[in-house]
Amino acid sequence: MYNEKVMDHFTNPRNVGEIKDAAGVGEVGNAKCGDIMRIYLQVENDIITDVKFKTFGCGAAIATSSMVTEMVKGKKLDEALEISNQAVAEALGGLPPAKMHCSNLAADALHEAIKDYIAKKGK
Amino acid sequence: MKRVYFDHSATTQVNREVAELMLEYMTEKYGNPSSVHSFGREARKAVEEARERIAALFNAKPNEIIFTSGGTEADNLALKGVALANRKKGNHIITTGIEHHAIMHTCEYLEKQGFTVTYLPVDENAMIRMEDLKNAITDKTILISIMFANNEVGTIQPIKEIGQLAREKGIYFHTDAVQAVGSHPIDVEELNIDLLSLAGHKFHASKGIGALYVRRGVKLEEIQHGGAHERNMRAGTENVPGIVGLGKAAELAKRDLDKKIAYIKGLRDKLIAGVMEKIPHVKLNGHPESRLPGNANFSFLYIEGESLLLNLDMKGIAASSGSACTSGSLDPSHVLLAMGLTHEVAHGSLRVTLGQDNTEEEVDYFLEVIPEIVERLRSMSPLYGS
Amino acid sequence: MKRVYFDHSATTQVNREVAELMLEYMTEKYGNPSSVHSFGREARKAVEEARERIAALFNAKPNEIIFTSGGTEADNLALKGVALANRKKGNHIITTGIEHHAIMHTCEYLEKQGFTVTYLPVDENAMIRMEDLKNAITDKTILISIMFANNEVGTIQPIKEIGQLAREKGIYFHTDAVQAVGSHPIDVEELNIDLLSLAGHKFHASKGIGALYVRRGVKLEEIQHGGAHERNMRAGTENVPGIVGLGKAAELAKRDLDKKIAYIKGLRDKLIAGVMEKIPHVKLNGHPESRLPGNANFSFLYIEGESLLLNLDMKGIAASSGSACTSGSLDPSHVLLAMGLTHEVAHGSLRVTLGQDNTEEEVDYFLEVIPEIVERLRSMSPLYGS
Ligand SMILES: Cc1ncc(COP(=O)(O)O)c(C=O)c1O
Ligand SMILES: Cc1ncc(COP(=O)(O)O)c(C=O)c1O
Ligand code: FES
Ligand code: FES
Repeated sequence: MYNEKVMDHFTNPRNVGEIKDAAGVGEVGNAKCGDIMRIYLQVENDIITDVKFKTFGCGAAIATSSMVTEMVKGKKLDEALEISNQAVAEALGGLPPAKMHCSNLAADALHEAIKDYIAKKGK
Repeated sequence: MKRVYFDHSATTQVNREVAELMLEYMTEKYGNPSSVHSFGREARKAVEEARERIAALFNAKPNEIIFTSGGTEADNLALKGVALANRKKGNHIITTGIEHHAIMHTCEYLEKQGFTVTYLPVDENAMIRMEDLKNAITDKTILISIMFANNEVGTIQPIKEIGQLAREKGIYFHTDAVQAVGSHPIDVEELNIDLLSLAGHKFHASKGIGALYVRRGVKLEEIQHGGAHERNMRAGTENVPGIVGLGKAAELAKRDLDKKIAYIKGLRDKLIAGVMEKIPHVKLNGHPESRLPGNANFSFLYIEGESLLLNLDMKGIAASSGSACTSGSLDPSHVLLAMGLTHEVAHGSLRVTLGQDNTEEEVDYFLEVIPEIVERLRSMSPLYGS
Repeated sequence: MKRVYFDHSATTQVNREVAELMLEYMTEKYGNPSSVHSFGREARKAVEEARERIAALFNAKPNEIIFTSGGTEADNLALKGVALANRKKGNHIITTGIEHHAIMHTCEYLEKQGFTVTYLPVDENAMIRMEDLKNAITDKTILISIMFANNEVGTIQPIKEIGQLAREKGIYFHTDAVQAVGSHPIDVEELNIDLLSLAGHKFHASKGIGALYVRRGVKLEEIQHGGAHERNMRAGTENVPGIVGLGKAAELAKRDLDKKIAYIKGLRDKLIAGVMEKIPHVKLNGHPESRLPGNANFSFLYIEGESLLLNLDMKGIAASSGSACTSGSLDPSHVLLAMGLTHEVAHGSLRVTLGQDNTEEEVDYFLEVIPEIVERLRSMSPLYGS
């Protein structure tokens, strides 16, 4: 069902957890569809210095969450904003078609977290 | 790695004796039962003997058995067959909201053909209420189709009361007994069952074979057209190896039923007790007593079923879930939702279904690995501890 | 007693390799392909590999194959599935008067549902005439269903011309290739076939498994409702052992096809020549050249098929007949009648169908015993010598 890379991220997810007093937090999904992803960011000079996630969801949901945290750590915010759900799925070597709709939301959660950071900073 | 099969409601291992008999009817006694020559007669004889064995399993007569390709076809034949043959009497069918897709989607098809279908609700244990059934009956009702035992949560319906009511009202009663046959005693006379579906692969016969019991006198129309097989009720060369294997499996099921039930129930109760003791925030789904002997269905709050399954699979344990994510659909199990579970709780469900080949060591192994898996997934969950 | 099986059009012996593979998927790799765990994945993989093998046998793509319970179900799905899904385009179907009951009775059912069916006549060799087909097409025609090879007399239809015509006119072309698959080369691209039915037990896979090829883009409606199996086109737990065996049989059929055809044809031609030489008043039914390699169909004038069969059976030889008396119906084979045979001549028909497991000795044995049997029955016949 899942390829090796997906299974690797599912089995050994990177950056699981929370960041206390995170600079930005983003959450997407709802329990109805079976996916809730929450991403925490730490930001310095518009660079993502730390990122963590918590996810309620299937193997694909956990793997995409893990993957997106790896992809953005150390990246500039505007670079991170360019990462799409599709890019996350591709970085994982692809996902089963049935999983593309509701599990592949990690980039959205990231974008929400960045927006949250920008909104907080603007205040 | 050790592999533990805890998914007997999905399918079962074919019994060795059954498989070897099938092999014999594939490679040696391979005649077509419609042929008049000795190869044909030997196949015909085997088919008719198997029919007797299947009938004997639930106190039917051999000529009340129609062989099908499985449970789904039996369900399709029962519903469409009765609906089409009795259209003049009425167009109303009563079923439940927790049926297998083979019933549910066939009912939806019949609705498009002009039939009206009532889907009875269930209580929190997945039981229908007799009151609801009584109230649903109209003078247009031609068929009541209520599953014997539920495939997800194992709840066994009040079949005898339903049969009695249906008989009094002169309405045909069909039961999808795919999960019950071979796991629960059934007597179609005592229970007033008019039609009953079964599938071989759920009780150690092969996939690709099933049967529909149709009480003598029930008006049925065939749905697969062609040759005059199965008394014109199901066209197509008989699946002789499948049928012979089904007969053997029925014979074994009948012989071992009481012992099997006691054994599996023992294991299952140990498993449930262990889970409840070791893990917090767990709910047992399904009826506490009136349930299949091998079925345990839990909701582990705050986590999602597929991740749980995959983690168990990595430990060699095969189980199942009512999570949407295992099926590729958007909604979790319609059964769990019908029981009133919220989406989150339904998503975290795990079905463990035991069989006669399971051992106490396997249950111990399960109880050893499950707590840490649940704990790890919960530690990753945004719903837990917040 | 020596037993000689000359009824390969009725069914065939399952190949040993095929049967043993099936055994493995019954007793060891018994998972349900819909399950996410390792047992399920191993079953899923085997099903998809079998799909590739079946597709490769006639140059289709794997996702154009739908597994069914046999030839009859494939025929039902093709006809009803296309008819119901394309009703808006038209309600006219063209078939022939010599189809198998699985097509014939399905067409009759569709006539009751408001479809119009043209049954093309055939010539004395059981061949349709392209002129008749062209003339039958109307702007309401949605489907042409013409069998690849006839099960009684072996005649192979002009499939390529039919396919070409159907393509030009934008009409779907289905062929019931139950008798041809594994006995004749088939390329669905070259022949412009849109749908094709096959049955495993006719080419050394098991009874209870078949398939329908459906060209990508063809509009089809499912006829068996339930789970989302076979891309929603055929509900029901996949018959994994049957499917895996079918894949193996397809692989072997592809590998051995040319050799098999040459071998069987050699035996068959010897048998025909022997019968013609040794017995007077015999007619060979079916096309002299365009016929299945293993098929010989004779009419022995003045005698009746069932008596002939029973006498052969007493000598250990298994064959078949188009006589009414073997089928329990009143009329002899509709195929023989459609070819213009009189009732008497049709009643005296004998079908001998050879397979790859037959030997030259068996043919010799047949040629040794048949003359005296025919002679004895004729001596009892009031039609003979008068
Ligand atoms: C209650 C119930 N009904 C019907 C079916 C359908 O049986 P099958 O998939 O063998 O056609 C199943 C099993 O999947 C079942 O559990
Ligand atoms: C030409 C043809 N079509 C269809 C069928 C039906 O196949 P089955 O009996 O395997 O369902 C047969 C064989 O009986 C056949 O010879
Ligand atoms: S959580 Fe539902 S598909 Fe992934
Ligand atoms: S001759 Fe006896 S049934 Fe036809």
